[in-house]
Amino acid sequence: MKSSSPLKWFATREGLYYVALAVLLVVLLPLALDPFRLNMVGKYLTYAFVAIGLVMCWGKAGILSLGQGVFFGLGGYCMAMFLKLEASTPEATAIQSTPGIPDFMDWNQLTELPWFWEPFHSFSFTLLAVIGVPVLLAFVIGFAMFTRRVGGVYFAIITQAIAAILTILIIGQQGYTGGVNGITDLQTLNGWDIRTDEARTILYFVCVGMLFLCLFVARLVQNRKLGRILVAMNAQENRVRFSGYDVAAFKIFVFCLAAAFAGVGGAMFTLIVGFMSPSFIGIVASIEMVIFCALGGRLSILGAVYGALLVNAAKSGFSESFPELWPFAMGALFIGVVLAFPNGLAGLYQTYVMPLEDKIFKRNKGAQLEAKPAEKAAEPKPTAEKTPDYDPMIDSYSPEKS
Amino acid sequence: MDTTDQAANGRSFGKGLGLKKSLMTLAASVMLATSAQAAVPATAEVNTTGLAVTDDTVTVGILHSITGTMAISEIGSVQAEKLAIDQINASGGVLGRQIEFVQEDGASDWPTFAEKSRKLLRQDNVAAIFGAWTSASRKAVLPVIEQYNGMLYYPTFYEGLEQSPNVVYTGQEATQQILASIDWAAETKGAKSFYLLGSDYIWPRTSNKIARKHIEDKLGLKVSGEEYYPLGHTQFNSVINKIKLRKPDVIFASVVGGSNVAFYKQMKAAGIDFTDEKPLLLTISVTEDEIRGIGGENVDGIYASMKYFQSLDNPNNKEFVAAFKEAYGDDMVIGDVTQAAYLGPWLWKAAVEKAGSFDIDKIREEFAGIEFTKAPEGYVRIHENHHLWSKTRIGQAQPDGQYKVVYETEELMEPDPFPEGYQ
Amino acid sequence: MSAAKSKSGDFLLAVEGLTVSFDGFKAVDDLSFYLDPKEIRVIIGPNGAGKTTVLDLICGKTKATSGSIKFDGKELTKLKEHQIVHSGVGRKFQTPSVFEDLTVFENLEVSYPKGHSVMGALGFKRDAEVIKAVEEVAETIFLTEALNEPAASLSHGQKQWLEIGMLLIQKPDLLMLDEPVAGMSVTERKKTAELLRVITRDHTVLVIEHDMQFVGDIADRVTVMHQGKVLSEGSIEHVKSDPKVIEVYLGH
Amino acid sequence: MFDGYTSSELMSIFAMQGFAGLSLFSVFVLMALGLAIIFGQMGVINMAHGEFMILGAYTTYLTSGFFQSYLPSLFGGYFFVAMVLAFLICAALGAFVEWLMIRRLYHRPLDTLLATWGLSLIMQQAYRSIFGAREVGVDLPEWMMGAIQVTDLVELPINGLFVMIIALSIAVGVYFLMYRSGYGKKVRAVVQNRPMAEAVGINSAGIDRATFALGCGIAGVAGAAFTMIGSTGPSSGQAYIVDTFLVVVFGGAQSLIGTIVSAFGISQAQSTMEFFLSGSMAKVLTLLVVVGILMLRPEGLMALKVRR
Repeated sequence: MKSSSPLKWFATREGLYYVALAVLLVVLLPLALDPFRLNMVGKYLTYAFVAIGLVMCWGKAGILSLGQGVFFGLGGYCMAMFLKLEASTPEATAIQSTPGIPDFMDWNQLTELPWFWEPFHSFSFTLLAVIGVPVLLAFVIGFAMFTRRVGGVYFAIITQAIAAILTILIIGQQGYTGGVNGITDLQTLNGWDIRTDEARTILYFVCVGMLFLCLFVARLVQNRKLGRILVAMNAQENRVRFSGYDVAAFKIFVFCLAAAFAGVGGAMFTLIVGFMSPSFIGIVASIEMVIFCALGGRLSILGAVYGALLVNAAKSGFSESFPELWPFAMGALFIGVVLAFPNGLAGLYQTYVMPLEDKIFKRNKGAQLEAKPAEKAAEPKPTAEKTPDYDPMIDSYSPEKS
Repeated sequence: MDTTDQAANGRSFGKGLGLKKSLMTLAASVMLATSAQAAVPATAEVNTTGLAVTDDTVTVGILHSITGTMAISEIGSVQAEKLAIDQINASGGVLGRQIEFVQEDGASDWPTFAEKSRKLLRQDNVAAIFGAWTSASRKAVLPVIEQYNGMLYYPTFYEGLEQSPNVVYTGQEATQQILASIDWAAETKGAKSFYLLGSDYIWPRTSNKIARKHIEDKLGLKVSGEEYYPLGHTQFNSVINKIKLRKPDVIFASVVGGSNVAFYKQMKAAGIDFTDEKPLLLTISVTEDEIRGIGGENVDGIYASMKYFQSLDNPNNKEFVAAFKEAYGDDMVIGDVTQAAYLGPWLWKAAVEKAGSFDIDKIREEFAGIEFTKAPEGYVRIHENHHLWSKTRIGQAQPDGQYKVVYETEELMEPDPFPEGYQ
Repeated sequence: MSAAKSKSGDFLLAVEGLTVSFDGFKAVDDLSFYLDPKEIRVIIGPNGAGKTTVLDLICGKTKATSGSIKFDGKELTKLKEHQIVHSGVGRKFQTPSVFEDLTVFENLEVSYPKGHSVMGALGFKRDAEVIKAVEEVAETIFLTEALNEPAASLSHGQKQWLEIGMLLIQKPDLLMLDEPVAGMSVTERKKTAELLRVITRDHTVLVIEHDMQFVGDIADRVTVMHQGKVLSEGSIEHVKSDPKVIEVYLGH
Repeated sequence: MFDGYTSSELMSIFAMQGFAGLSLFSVFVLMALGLAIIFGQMGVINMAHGEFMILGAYTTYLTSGFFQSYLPSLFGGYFFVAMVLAFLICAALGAFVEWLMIRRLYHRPLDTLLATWGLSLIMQQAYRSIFGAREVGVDLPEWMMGAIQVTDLVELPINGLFVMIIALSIAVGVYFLMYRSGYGKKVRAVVQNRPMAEAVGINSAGIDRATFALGCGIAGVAGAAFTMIGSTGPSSGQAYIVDTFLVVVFGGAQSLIGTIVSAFGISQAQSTMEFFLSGSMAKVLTLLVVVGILMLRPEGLMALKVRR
């Protein structure tokens, strides 16, 4: 129904939630914050990409990956490799014994660019790789695991191990990767200096744009039958299987989707922060990404965005004022979000704020009432995200009937 | 200049310092009062680039990790930098201006370092930044510092391969630390074969690369093995066996962090007694700070190559150690990096006063040849390449966790961040 | 539908020498039986006889240790679950397993044999054809009124029917029902029996059931299982009078 | 790489290398046993396992301090006291944690995993606040230092042997507890059929708590043992995470034997590769192989084939 009449959709309750987020990110924050702070918000947003992926993958389909940092990192490194090559022109690196290759390669006695760096001279290839590389890895992992029915804790632990492996590899192979320092001193994107305030502000808006793109992709998936299958799979895997679905294929798909989102996020991260290093790939980084999703509400793609924003904002807030408290707060957050409010902010919003809204919405949207009984407290923002499933006015079913 | 000279300088400086704090501050205030009317140059002259300089204050930034995994290592540097600033203020400040500092937490997270350095330069307009510890954090702030033309005073001994017009490296670069120590091992200990062992990241790898070149090409000796273990690795039995197999004369170790503890404990347990020096263990990564965690009895007898040891026997150092302990408690230990961090503010002061201005560009002109005669390590001078001329010492670890200095280079070692023939 | 099996005039389902063992314990032991098209076959037997395991084996939930399952000429033991479903075998579980937080309509729609690939599911549109199919099935399973109810709000019996409906909409040639009337009220049982008769007009059905009276109502032939083996097979009267069966199952 | 060595030298080197593998094995066993018990019983991975180990290590540190200042005469034996204390303290904390969070999270293993991760963060920071960020040096009694000279080349580190003995005795103890004791029967009953176990009057909640406590207690002893060979700092526990989890998962759930076997396999693989390759690569290869095998055989080495 979105495609049929987009304007009508923006007037719906769900539409308004998206508009609200857009206003916050595109208008309020840029007005309220100086470039320095805005840039930090941009950085937080890059994590929101990962969180959205986790909502689809963990919240909906019940696949918990503790290795999302891997995909985030791969996306980021792809972008970083392109920028680094652009920064290491023969002129800029004249002092090196081998001009024209990244400085860290020179220090490690590499006399020519490794083969796998070559393609990253091309921007279009880089853009492809930013999504392609993470998705490819995700596919390999997913295929190996899901066709063999690996899930739950096993999957979590294995993805975590993969994060560990990749970190050790990158740090160890510093001649090819920049090692523990990562790929630093990135300056221009196709000749455009990304370090100026203007550039940073522009990049922020690009990031917001990409974010909404991912949001709508995620939303499309969740509102189609595909989304229903994912949720159904989580609850009744066998029933889905014996309704004739290849469960593994669906899991692989959603895992790859999450990887793709993470990859885009990583690339934006590199552009906004100006470098990439292994510390964003490892176990700790990866598991922190899960909390962004959990806090926002593991079933709510919009919640994920707020989750990522809040946790990171809190993190830098704490580390500025009382650093030693931050780990306690973070730990409490993990425990609380699991024990006290498993559906995160979205859940709280749905229980406490939603009823107020209902009063407002009653008048103009009678359909909502019809939908109400269908909602259970378990579902965050049901009106926002589930209504299309339940609301006969929206699907083409009841019209046929009448 | 020769050592007696140094000592003399040391003493003359020392008098002011040796006094009780109260007296010092009193003295300082007097000096201020007087200088306030007389010799204080107008702010407009000394600050043409909009730095945070007023008629009686100048603001600098301190940027280290107070939280996270690196906090343990960086805290010493923060203390040293603050101590230096206090002392400078007590002795009249810089160009008659008291130093105020903004401290930011890098939180052991490199992007945070970059952000905070940007904040310090853009919002606080600090006249200098004392900070960064790991190579990763330095690499992260470097583009920012260069973009906004700030000046970073970086305390850690590091791998070299860098020479930024916006950084002063107050620690040693790899060659200074390594070459002398290997020569020493070869000459005085008659070492013929070396086993290179390190944690797996850029500093150990680069250091060992330089070491290998020196051992094989310059000295014509043998490298009997080279090994790297992931950061945080805790099982070293296999490499210990390899060492026993290859029987090197020297184990040249650059293991860091928690791995250190495991490594030395397991070496000791494997029946290797460092005191009888078969093999001799020479490290470039274990300062007095680390020994605290490892336990003195576990490193008894190892040799370390640094430019500074807390036990250095010269008046500058005695006063420095006394002041440091007075400020932060008697159980404090002072490692190489802590001392290097202490040099930062003093070198900056010297440069500013020589340039007669806080402007970064003017200071940069003057760096070459700036000297600091009351450095705890004795005497340092800034080289054209923004690194320090400094002596290299070999210390032997004692059970009490201190080093006994057994050797120091005759001359100051020339810093050479891009050593010819070592890359 | 039935075009498929008319070419192979003989059995729709041929199970031969089927064996599966869990850590040495043989849950199904060299089992063989054959189903004619349109037949209603009931499997009875004491608990632990391996009845459910047989269904698991046929629908691929459990992989056989040895033996073969031929479904109108096609070997099932090598196929994945969803492939088996696509080849026309539907299976209902003992405890009703429906998608609680989807509506009845959506439960049926999800089972509708279209858009089962990932991309298909992404592109799936709810068109008139789907709606028609859903409404027909809803009719058959007495749930027309409940179409927009979430499955969670259905009674136990209704859920059982819904699950049967989810099989029907796949238009399978063989339905396998595991104790369809377990825990149902008397009236519900009657309705279910009637439902099964409707179904069997154009399906073959394999049922596991304990309720002998219900079995009597529906069964063409009965297979009695005991310790993974076939104990007796034939008409309801035949097995009832079989001493072995009385011995181990019906009791005196 | 072996040219220029006499066969006797090589023999002794291989002997010592074998020993190195064995001590790594015993380390893995110590790390993994506690986790395996919890994982087998409740199907949850306790992300704070490493922190419980470090708690044991700190206990040892405090005990040694206490003996040095008050009972220097008995210092030689403090370690055994320390291990007991470590077990008790960690077990107590474990029981408390189980009561506080774990018991509310059965059937939600993934959530338990997140909650325990939160716990690990809190514990780490607590250590940092109490003991400071720097690693603490734990003094060992003299008799634990040094090595036994077998031949002039073959020396066996005493503390290595000691760790081995501890690992062995704990493994045996756990085996008897799990397979020879009434408690063990109950545990397995609950694992296999919770409702039935409850029906026959087993207090399954109590069993869970006891099991979780036991697992944490063993972690504590492991931590105590590791003060002899490893570092004791607020974040030292993190170093063990991946290894430990992989050992357990690789061994297969609900199979202590499996855990032992996988610990043996991984340790041997790692120490052998470490001997022929550089440390980092050995580590990476080991992990890759384990993950690879897990992908081919997800149920782990020793999992039973059951009707699912």
